[in-house]
Amino acid sequence: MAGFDKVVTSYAEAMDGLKDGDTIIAGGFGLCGIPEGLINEIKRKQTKELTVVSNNCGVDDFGLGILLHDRQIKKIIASYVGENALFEQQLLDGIIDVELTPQGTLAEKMRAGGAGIPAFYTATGYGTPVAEGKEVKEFDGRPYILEESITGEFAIVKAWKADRYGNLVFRHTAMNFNPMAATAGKITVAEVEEIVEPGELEPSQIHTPGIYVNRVIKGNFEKRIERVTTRK
Amino acid sequence: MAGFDKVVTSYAEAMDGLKDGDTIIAGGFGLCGIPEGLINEIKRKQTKELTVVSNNCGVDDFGLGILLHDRQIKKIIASYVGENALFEQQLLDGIIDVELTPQGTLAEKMRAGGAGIPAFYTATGYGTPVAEGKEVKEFDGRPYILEESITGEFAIVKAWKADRYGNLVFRHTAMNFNPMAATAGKITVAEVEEIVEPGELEPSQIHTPGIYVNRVIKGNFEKRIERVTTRK
Amino acid sequence: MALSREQVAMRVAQELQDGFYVNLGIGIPTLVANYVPEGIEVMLQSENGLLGMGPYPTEDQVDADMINAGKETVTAATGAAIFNSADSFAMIRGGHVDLTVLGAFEVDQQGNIASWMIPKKLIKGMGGAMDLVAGAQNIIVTMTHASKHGDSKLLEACTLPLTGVNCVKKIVTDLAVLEVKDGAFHLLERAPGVSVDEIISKTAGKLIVNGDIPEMQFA
Amino acid sequence: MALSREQVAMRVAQELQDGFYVNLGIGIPTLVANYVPEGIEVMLQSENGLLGMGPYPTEDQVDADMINAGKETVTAATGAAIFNSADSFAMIRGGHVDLTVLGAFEVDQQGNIASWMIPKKLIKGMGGAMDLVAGAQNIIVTMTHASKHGDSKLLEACTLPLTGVNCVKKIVTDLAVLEVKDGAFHLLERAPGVSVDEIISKTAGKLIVNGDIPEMQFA
Repeated sequence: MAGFDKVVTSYAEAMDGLKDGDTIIAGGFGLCGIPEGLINEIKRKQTKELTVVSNNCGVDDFGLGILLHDRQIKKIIASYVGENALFEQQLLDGIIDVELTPQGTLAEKMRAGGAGIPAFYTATGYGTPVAEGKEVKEFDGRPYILEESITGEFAIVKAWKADRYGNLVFRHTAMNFNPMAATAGKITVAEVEEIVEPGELEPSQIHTPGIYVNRVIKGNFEKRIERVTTRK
Repeated sequence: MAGFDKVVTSYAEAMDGLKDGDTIIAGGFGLCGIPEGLINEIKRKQTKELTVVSNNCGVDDFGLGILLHDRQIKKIIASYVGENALFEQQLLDGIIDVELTPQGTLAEKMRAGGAGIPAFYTATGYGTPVAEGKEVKEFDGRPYILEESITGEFAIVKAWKADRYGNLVFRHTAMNFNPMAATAGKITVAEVEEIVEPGELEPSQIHTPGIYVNRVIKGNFEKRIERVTTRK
Repeated sequence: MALSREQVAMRVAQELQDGFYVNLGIGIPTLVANYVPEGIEVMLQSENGLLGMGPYPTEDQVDADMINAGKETVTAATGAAIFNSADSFAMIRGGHVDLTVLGAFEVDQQGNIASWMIPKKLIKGMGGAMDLVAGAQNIIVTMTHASKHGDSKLLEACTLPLTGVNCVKKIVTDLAVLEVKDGAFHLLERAPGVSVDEIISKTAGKLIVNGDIPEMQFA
Repeated sequence: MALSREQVAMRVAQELQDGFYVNLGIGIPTLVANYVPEGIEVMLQSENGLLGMGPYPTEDQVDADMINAGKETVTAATGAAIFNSADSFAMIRGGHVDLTVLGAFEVDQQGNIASWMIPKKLIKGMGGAMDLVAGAQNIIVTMTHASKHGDSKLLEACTLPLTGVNCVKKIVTDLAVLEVKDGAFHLLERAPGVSVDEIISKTAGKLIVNGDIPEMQFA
């Protein structure tokens, strides 16, 4: 009887079933709150032709950027990809396709995907290149564009604590896109800093209920910082 | 300098500015998690022609139901109004207008109202009376209906704890519609069990950030229970 | 003989699978929780915002802030999560709940369901029922096969205002278990001692009876 | 003389009001936080999911899980709230942020703004800028009045791909403060020692100069 125990002990198991051509929704903002070990496992597996949905694409040697070296990514849906020279090169060379999406629209598309809302209207991007080809409708005299939701075969997220049932709690601003990403995968895998027993997390303080999470793995994190900025 | 101190000390101040014809978005599910004192104040003020948006309309002598006696409510948008004989009578007499809305659609309409999303598609209600007059669109071969968001002049919510900045934490299932209602009011008033100092609430465990809350008042709650059901 | 309410709940409980997230409606569906088969774990979702609903509280445990979608006092099971109603219906609408069990006034052979309104008689509202039938992966309806007056509730087309369309997959009545597919009711099992003829006579919609129909088994 | 970056920030800071929730973009807008007038409290929103952004951390306080929208390490102010990015942009899109200050490549007399893309040169992405300009109650753009080559950045119509339309209300450049309304730039103030003629010569779009234009005041 497996019941609701979502814990797996190997990265191979965590990413089992991922195949060429899949769409992966990834949590994280820049290098903050990213599922480092799951990304490494995707590189190890050499899965190709991936569509990646993530706010950013890491840097050249860390985060999702490491999937660029072997041309594993076919397309990325992101809001900002400016930290990655290799990415820019592959874009210019036509190896990779990018769908630039406003950050708030991207977050909402993931949430909508998980929430069974196929599309929503937003003023964001109206009158800009983002609106091209999209339906426009006025509400109260203001024009809005129709944005469709996003789901994927896999979602990979990074959390602080998980219990065995897959309930997740995020730490500080490492929360970012992770809760929405977690809802939008057919299979959602959470890489976490600590696994606790059911009952240890206060029910009303859980950020992601376990119903969204299929697998939980305890990871080791480098937690690289992009811009260490300090005061005296 | 008022800064961000949202605390008010009288109910009159808490509901100041409410006027005939306003729309009020109210948190609560049944009698659970309702802003009892704010509702009493609306009765005291005798504000009329109100549109009330709430999952339920209380019972005859408690919760929003007390606004029926003096015919203060012109219209209610709710998912379930079956606990209230006076309500049914006023409905049959044509004194009150009701827009029955599926519970999940209602919650999402409030959230959308607060989130600047004027409308969204949902499969809920397709093919039923709820869909009458609404736009239908297919996504992936399935038909969905377009539902518009809801906002109001006032939102009234009940929280467990608030700090002076208006950050709110809800207790157990008394959370229900309160967080969404809080986002959808031009003026949002929170009636709470306890007021704490800023910094006492853990930032990532705040359910409603203070940006949504204009006024906070400490209330005294009867917390009536509709159906006490126990085991031995 | 027609099943009791408890027996209907017992039969529905046989449909539960280990690891299922389940939403149980008011009435007979609520009783299903009492008959979860041994060796199986399910987690109950209550649409007001609770995943992992526990048993009713003892008198000492009663808490006004801890209720279920039926507005009854409940407890949270170990490992429960509590969230707001928008998040709760995101879960439901997004298809994350594996099974919904709910009652109905009528079901028809297209899988349409009417469960919330009887014009001029009962206008209480749909609550979360429309969201649940639009969102759940799998829907089982429990009801009596026919009304007290003997009128079938399994129709060619529902006569009452609908709750949802093309959504009911399975029906467990006091007389039978039926599957709904391809525009017809398919008889799967009959209640102990109930004849196929009785079921045929009480089913107004198109009914497919294929081969021998076994009796329901209760452990 | 043209203002320094710090002086532009100081002038923008004069627009802050007590109790304002403010989102500050990268670059000069970030500096505005250093010049909040005395007796006024504002709360800074960082769109990755932080309301109540504090100062940069000391070396001991640096935490990889605590960053701002510019991916810099930061701290949370007392009374801060942290939330996910969907909730953060709900706040922005829903118009709950009182003021957004951001940089731009170009602004035009219709209040359109181009700030995220230079075709074939710079294609990094718009990040949260499109959401911010669509959602904030009030938008102030900071930029140099003209490029290094002397080309005006205040145009009749933007030439670069837009970030948003009809949204910019006020502009603070190194030379002037201008309001955007009724299809024109309205000159409100000039930098100390900068002549109205210089501003006219460096403004390509329609510029309204009404009466005497005062110099900016710095305390």
